[in-house]
Amino acid sequence: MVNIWIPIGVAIAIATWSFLIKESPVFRWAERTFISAAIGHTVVVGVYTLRDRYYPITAQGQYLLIIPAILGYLYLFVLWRRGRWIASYPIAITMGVGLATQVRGTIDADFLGQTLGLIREGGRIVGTPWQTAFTSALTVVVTLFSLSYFIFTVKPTGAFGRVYGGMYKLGQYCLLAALGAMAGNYILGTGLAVTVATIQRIIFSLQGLG
Amino acid sequence: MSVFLRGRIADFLIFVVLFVSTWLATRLARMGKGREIRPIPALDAIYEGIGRAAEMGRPAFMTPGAGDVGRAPVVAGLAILDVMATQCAKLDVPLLTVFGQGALGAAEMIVAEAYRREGKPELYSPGKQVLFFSGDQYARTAGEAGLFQREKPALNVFVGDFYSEMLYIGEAGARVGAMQIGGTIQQLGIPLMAITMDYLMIGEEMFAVAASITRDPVQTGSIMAQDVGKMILLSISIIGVIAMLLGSKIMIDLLST
Amino acid sequence: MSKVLYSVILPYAVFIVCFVPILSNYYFDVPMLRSIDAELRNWSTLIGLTAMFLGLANITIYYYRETKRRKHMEWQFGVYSIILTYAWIIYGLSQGGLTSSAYNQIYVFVKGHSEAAQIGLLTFFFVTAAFRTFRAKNIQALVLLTFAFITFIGVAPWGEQVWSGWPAFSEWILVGITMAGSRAILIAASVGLVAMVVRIVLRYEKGGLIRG
Amino acid sequence: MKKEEGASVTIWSKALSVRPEWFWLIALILIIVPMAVPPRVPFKVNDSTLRIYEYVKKIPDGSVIVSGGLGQWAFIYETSAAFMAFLTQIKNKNVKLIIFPLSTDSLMFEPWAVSVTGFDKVKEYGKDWVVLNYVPGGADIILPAFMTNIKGLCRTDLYGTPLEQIPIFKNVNSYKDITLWVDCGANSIPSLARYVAPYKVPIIGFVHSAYYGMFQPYIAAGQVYEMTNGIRGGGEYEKLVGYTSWNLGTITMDSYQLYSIYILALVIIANVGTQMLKREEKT
Repeated sequence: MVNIWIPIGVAIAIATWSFLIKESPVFRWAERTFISAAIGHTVVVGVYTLRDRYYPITAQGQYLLIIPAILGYLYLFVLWRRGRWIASYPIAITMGVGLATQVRGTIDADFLGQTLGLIREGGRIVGTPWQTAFTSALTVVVTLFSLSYFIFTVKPTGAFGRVYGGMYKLGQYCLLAALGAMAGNYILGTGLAVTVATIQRIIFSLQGLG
Repeated sequence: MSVFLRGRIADFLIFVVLFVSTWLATRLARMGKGREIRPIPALDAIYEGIGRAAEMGRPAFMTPGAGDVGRAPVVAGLAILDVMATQCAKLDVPLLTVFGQGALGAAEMIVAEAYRREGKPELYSPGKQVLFFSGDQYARTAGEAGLFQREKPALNVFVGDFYSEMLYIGEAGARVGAMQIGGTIQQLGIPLMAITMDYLMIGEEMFAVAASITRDPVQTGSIMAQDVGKMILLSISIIGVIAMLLGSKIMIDLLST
Repeated sequence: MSKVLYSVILPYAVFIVCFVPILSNYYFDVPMLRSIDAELRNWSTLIGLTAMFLGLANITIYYYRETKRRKHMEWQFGVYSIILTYAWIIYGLSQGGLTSSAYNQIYVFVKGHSEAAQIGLLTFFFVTAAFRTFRAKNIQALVLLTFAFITFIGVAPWGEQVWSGWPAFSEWILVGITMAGSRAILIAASVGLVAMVVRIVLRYEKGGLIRG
Repeated sequence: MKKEEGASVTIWSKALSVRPEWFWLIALILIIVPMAVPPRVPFKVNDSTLRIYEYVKKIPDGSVIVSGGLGQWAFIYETSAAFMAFLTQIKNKNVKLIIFPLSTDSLMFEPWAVSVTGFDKVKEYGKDWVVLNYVPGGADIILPAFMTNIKGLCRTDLYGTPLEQIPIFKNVNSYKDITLWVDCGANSIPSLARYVAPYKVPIIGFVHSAYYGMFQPYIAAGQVYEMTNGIRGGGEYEKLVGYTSWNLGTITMDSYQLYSIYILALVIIANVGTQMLKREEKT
């Protein structure tokens, strides 16, 4: 049985890559198909998830859940000029919950977790083979210099200021080195493999392998 | 002591210290004792870019990625959007923004309010300035790339959550010759921003720009709080590393309480 | 006055009512906080999910505006997009969503393949990005270029033939310098994030919604 | 003399302002050529890939392998190379394969991988391998349920046949009957480590190169047996099993060879051009 969706998938892939030549109605077709599919999928999955999540209202009598149900729809008031402020309430809840979750998470994982990691790294400087010791020392120094790049209020005057100025410059170089290394390493990961896979998928489809 | 959950005391103390230092720094700034900050090129570039867009008669574009308003980077993006919308309304520059579903409502409110404040509410309408190209990472990216080609923005601002798609949007923007400003805290996004953006806000610089974007001295002065936080952190780390070198794990034990 | 109360002060109160219990639940061992935390987080998820209807309304308005443009190849795409979006939703709901294999097949072949093709474009964009950015105009650009170079060749098979130690060297840079740099970025960003949220809580932040 | 200098200015400034479309076209050619004429460049096989190969080789007869992962279709491509090499390796062994998808994309991807490698031509559906239907609810909820009671969670396979009628499930009920868990997905290792590892089921992961470093702690903690490093790991695995019909890893490594030289050349041209232009501007 020939699957009609396989040639459509191939056509979409080729139309998408036509963007490399020029933005044309062909690319636009691929773009719009993708966006419509993504939105459609979000709504389909969302409706089923909402159904399951609101199920306890009638089944177990959890009437408190009616509140978020109403609040969620208040978002639509944004579209009405005079009632726009009503949408502040769902926004306030999302912000309150989201930001609180993020603050507690970031203090624990990034602030404390990474600081602890830095201190442990420092502990590896003594009592280890010289290669490990050197790497650890370098890591600690680079981290401290990079951190000094993020200090905003020190003026580059006076003795302290000049020391800071030097640290700031070095910190900038350290950050750029780190970013450069990341960028160089990154591209093989996702990019090229998917590019080759897409080409190969087109070839396979033409050969009828699926 | 039993009130605290295990291993959360240090967490709580750090939050309290950051809270108090932010409060104090803002107090000082209000009393006119705030400190100046070092110039951040990306901040002035935003104003400059909108001016350039007005001269060229091309739109300005802004997006914070697909996150909802509960994400702090998106909130930083919204603060920048507020200023951008005001400037765009003032200079009659068409504004285009793309948001995820969870931030759409907030963005519409901010843009509408900015146009109303500038006395041009008739220029705003829902779905005109604030667009939604689905929450999907690459569907949104494709929509933005197509939009760049059709509308040819003169300024692209990306402040928020960005991952591997940054290379795609960045190149699509460079292709139409837009001035590009980017800022994110995501580890996958920053290196790609470094190679595609004209002006880069690395990590915390994004929050500093969001705080000082209004160029209000009180706001700018409160950035000192962030520096106090980092100074504390630097001292903790240096003491910790020195203690470790001397063979004591005291800092690790303290931070793990 | 009442407008300010309803549109500014009450939303701020709602924000604080959500913010404080969720934050304190993480630090304090109070059973009531735990149930409030779970309930509020559930609410927030539900509200976020419901926001998709606003997204749908927004994009419908956008497409509708596009259909009114009488330019060549403009209104056709507006009509196409509206029809495809709603047809997709109706089809998906009638098939029963994710548990239906017919729906899954369409989803993968249309959305999955579009996504793969879009990600595939990254390879090409890297070429022009490298050509444009990796120019040693100043020392900063030179540093960026040098390190990008080392790790870029570290993965290539010919790198290890030029010098057998290359993969190990690039790995060392990734483990040492990159890790240190991203650690600094993470630590600093966490401070900035908390400071910004505190400013919002204290109503010092000018931009955004919970304004001072 | 002066005329020549003028000519060099135009050459370099022209070279630096070539339309990007040309660069992309050359890149496309350089990617496609090695696909048509594979040079099979030699590269070293990493220890972790070798360990996975040896482990799978020693799997006893009659073992039950579960393949479960989550991720989006496009991102699974990168790990598919190693997964298909794995399928090729177990094709001629007496083992049973249960595909338990944790996302809708892997529900469609893994059966496709099975058909591409020819696994389904050697093995009999229902007796040697089976595809379970997707169960919504997220990995946090369905993985623990799967480990304790497979038939209770998944009522039917992908095609709607009840599990009681499928021969493979006569002796397979819970984690006790699973010999190995294989993950072909983008980011499933954390949930697998949380819910599968406690039952002492060894896990082999085929992960993205971006996550390879990030997930190392799971190996150190003994929760995951070993992982392959993205597409390069896939290429190494393919080399070990003697190439598959998909062969994505090897082909990508070949393409990368030319592609990286191309980028190198471009960067050199860009830098020389910038310097030359600078010099011309000074004079």
